[in-house]
Amino acid sequence: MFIQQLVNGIILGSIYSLIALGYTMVYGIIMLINFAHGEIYMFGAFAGMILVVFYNVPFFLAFLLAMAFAGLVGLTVEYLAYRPLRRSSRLAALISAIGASIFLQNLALLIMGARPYTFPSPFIPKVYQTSFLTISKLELIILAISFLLMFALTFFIQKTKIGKAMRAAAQDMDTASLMGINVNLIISITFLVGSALGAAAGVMVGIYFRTVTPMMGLMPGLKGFVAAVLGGIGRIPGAMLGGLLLGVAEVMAAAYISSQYRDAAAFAILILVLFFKPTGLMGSFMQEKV
Amino acid sequence: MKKYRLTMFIVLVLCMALLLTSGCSTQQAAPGTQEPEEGTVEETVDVKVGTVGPLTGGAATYGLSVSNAVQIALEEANENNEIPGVNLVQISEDSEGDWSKAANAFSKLIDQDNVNVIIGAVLSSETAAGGPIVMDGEVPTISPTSTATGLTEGNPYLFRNCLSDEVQASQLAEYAVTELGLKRFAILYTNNDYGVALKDAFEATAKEKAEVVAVEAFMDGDEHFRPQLTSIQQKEPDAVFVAGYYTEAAKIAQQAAEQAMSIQILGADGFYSPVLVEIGQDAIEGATFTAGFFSADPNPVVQSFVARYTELFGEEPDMFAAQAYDAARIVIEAMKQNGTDRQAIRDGLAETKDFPGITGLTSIDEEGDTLKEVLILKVVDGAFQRLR
Amino acid sequence: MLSAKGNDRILQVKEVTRRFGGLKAVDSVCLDIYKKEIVGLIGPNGAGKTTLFNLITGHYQPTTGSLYFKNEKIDGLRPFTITEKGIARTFQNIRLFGMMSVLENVLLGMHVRLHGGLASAVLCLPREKQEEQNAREKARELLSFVGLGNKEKEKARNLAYGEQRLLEVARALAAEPELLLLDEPAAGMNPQETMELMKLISRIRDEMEKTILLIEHDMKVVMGISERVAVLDYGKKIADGRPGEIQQNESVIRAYLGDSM
Amino acid sequence: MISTYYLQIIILAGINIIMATSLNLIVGYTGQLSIGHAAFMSLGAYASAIATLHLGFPFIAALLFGAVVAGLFGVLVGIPTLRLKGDYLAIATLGFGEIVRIIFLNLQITGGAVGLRGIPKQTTLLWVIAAAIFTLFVLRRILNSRVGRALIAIREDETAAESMGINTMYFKTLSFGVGAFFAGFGGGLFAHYFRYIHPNVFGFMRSIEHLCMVVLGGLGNMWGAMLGAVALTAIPELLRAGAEYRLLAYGAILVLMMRARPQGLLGESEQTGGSIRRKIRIFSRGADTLKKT
Repeated sequence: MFIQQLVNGIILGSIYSLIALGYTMVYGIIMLINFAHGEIYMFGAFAGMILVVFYNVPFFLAFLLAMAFAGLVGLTVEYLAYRPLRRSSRLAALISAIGASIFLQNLALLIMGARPYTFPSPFIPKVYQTSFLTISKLELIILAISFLLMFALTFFIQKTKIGKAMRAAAQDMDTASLMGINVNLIISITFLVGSALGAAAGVMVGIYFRTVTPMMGLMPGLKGFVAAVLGGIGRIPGAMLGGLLLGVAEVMAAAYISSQYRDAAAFAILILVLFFKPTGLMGSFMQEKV
Repeated sequence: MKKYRLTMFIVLVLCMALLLTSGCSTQQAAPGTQEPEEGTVEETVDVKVGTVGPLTGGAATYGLSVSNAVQIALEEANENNEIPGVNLVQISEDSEGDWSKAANAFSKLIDQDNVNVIIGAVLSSETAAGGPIVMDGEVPTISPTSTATGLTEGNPYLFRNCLSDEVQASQLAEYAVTELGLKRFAILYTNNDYGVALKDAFEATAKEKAEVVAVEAFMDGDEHFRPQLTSIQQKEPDAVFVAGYYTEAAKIAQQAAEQAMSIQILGADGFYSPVLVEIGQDAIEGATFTAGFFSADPNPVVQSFVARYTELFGEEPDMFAAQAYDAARIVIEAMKQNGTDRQAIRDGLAETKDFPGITGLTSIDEEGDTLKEVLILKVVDGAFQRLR
Repeated sequence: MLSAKGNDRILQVKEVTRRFGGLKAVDSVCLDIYKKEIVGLIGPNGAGKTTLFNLITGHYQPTTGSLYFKNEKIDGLRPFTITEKGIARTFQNIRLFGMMSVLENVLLGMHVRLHGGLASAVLCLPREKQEEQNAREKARELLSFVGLGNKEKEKARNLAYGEQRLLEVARALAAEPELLLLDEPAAGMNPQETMELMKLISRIRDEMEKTILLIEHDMKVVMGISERVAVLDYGKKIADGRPGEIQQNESVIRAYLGDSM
Repeated sequence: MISTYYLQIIILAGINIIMATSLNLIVGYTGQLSIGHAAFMSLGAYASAIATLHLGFPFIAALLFGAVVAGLFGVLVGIPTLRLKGDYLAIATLGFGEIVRIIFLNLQITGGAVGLRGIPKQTTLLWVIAAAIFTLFVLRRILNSRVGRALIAIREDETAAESMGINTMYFKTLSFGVGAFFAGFGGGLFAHYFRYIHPNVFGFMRSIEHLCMVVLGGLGNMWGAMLGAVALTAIPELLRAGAEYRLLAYGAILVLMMRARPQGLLGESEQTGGSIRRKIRIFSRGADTLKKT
């Protein structure tokens, strides 16, 4: 049962990781908690569902199109709600992000209605069973896609020119712009990529849990944010680790402590980790400059 | 000093705005009432019926069902001129699923809109917050869906029209043991008043006659039930009683299938929605649950309601809609019998006896609670079939 | 003689080392400071001067070694405790409370010498009022002492640069320290302002009887007012003596002109 | 005679003024980002309700009891979490808030998921006005004292504050405790107005709403926090006319208001401060290099 629960946690955690990546990438560059990320995740899930169910688009194509669509939504939000506030206090931008989140959520509610939509799994259901572990084909695919996307992102950030520019901008935006990096473009790309990853998570959650609703972004959005902080916000490997850890912690709390206190236990672990590592698991230790 | 003046100015402007806009409240006349029937010369009086429920937020789907069903009931009454000289007007207020906002909505309906009767609220917490307000305002209120124990006690203005959690859960437990021959039960409940009441009642009855091997909880709106299901699977029960609503039930069934767990699923009236089968698909096949409403019921009233609802809103009504429709019908009946002022409606509601609703024969007891018969339904080939 | 000197010693830095990773920012430095001295601390950029300040004021903890203030061990104490004991400082990169008024900045410097707490504030005790009034008067005196008498209501961030440096000095003095640490007080000042600052520093020592340790790059200032100068290079103390001696010291000259010679 | 509905909105605005000004002490004046204010409100609400229902406290005593319980929790939570900075503190307080909510959802004495019913209605407009004035008076006294100066100094520059001899941990915890105390006070008024409490309105969205009030009004400005509280209480009610477009408009209004006045309605622009500081840093760096060569 322990191994089964561990695997349950890892699958849930891999989804949290994907959401957390969107938060952490944006945070790394403009120090903003992109509160609307959960809604972008929801938009991605809707886009995927509509393409598959109403237009019969093949699943993987729909998956990519949903990522692209959510990327564009992310860009728009950045342009309308965050860019005008880039030179303002961070809290002003945070409130603007909250406003954007409420707006997007209710926009989806108006357009799509409140009743949950079914997002049928595109794969033939199949379950693999061993004596200690049961896992379905769908879950294996979700795990594979999550890790594939995480590796692709790592490659993108580490090896490509744009990725290097992103890292430079994250280090010091002014210097980066002096070095001839178009900072606005880099921020846009960050939102594009982060939002696309959010949409990927949204589509996968859609098929995993079979439903898409306008409210689906709220809790996963919060959990993704928590995961990002847990790992050390602004740090990409941190987001991956934080997501996995949060998923496993939640599942273990439900399994071995009490399912009533599932989320409470997850948050308690978060606070405990922060108590010992005040900047998250992989956050750099900051020596205060005096 | 300048800052101070600016502050006062803005505060003043806001107050003015508040006063101005509250003058023009949102009265949407139910369609179908715009043109009075030909030949009727007599003046009609508008009687306002308020509804309160979540139209936005996570519980919006339930609130919208209620608001939609009430709209149909009022339209029908207006079309058929059921209460001569009276035109029923619906005023629908949003609670966001937040009971303090629901309390604001109740106050607004009572004081600003001057409604004669309120149908709502939807969530038990909302109705609990509204209870004292409608009692102070002496406005009869009937909740179509709030099942929390004792909600209407000691409040002569608060009624409800829903199955009692205790009754349906204990009847289901009994049926499961005697008719279905199940012996080992697990309970998976949503941690809100609805789920907790069902769990307590089911556990009590099931323990007398059989065994309850596992009790697990989840939160409203959760999507991931694998850890709970894994724990339950370990205990090898014959059946799992899911005390929650249809979306969650369908997901639980799907995720149980995901881990090769074939188990009898039991549930309560919260299961009743076409969404259950849409999302649950094969996994929900065979699930057995209690309900107050059954859309395949040959009763013509049921059929005409289902047809009209589906035509207007593009989906089949769920349990919330059915109960709200009945609640509105009971209100209309009370108006017909007693008159349309607040006190008359209250007395009419209190006297409701054997009302033939789409959710069965309904009587209201002295505490304002409903007595109804409980149906037992089963999912067979993606449709609901009546077992009892 | 020795014991007399021991009693006079206000600060003792004993074999203090501070590492940052592999780097020894301060490397077994010993330094004694005696009452009413003005001691200059010089060295090339990155020599560890500010780090030594931060070690004295408790912002950093020494990796090894210890610090004594009036024969009392102070390493391991938090900065606010050290301030309370009587060491105050200014910052190289001015750290005023920009949104607050000049007067409030000085009142903040007085924080440790005032006693008003939550209860007395809420209850408007007369004692609190009296204390606050006295504090304001004293703060105004200090402001005129450093030459900012007419600026008390302005926001600190709106002061001219040289004035901000002076305000930092006034704020540090407000804590009634026995030892005052000044981190590049003349940086960014014009020659006129620098002259006045030198006078001010002397007056602080003579009239207020403070002991002063200052970091300064401007050799005119250091050599002009210090009675003793200590030189740091790569974290090590390479010289300690009267200004005249230091100017002749070969290793100091080498440190400043670099190994390129 | 004012209608019950208006009275209710005014009372809620009054309670929100208490919530927003007390949060302003923590966020606006001390500079510590907290997203858990609703948790302290719920602690005060439940503690005072239980004091009234089970211990037979008179109203004023129940209110103070709730406030003290919330304040104590503020201190207890503050001690471990206030070491954290910025967003890490924010998320820790958010986590604490969720933990409190879930515990209340599962406890017997709080009515669990059913909520607590039958609290007597004792909060009146007069009480709320008196409570708001009391809160503002106390906060103003604190801010104009040595304690308040220390809090603002911590916001401006924590390291420099510590150098002034300010025990930053002590004062941050104090600020957190006082803020929580008044949040609990507001919670007690809330419970005794609605006569019913359920944990679900004390979730993180409520804390965020409080934060919006403070930022919208202008950080570190008590008039601003009051204005923000009144505005964000009134706007959703005004928007009731907008029916299903209500929250859509609410979200848009938040974005537009921040775009129009990023420093908040009554906040002071921080632009100049930042640029001066940056100039100084460049300047002193320049001076260094000049002398070195």
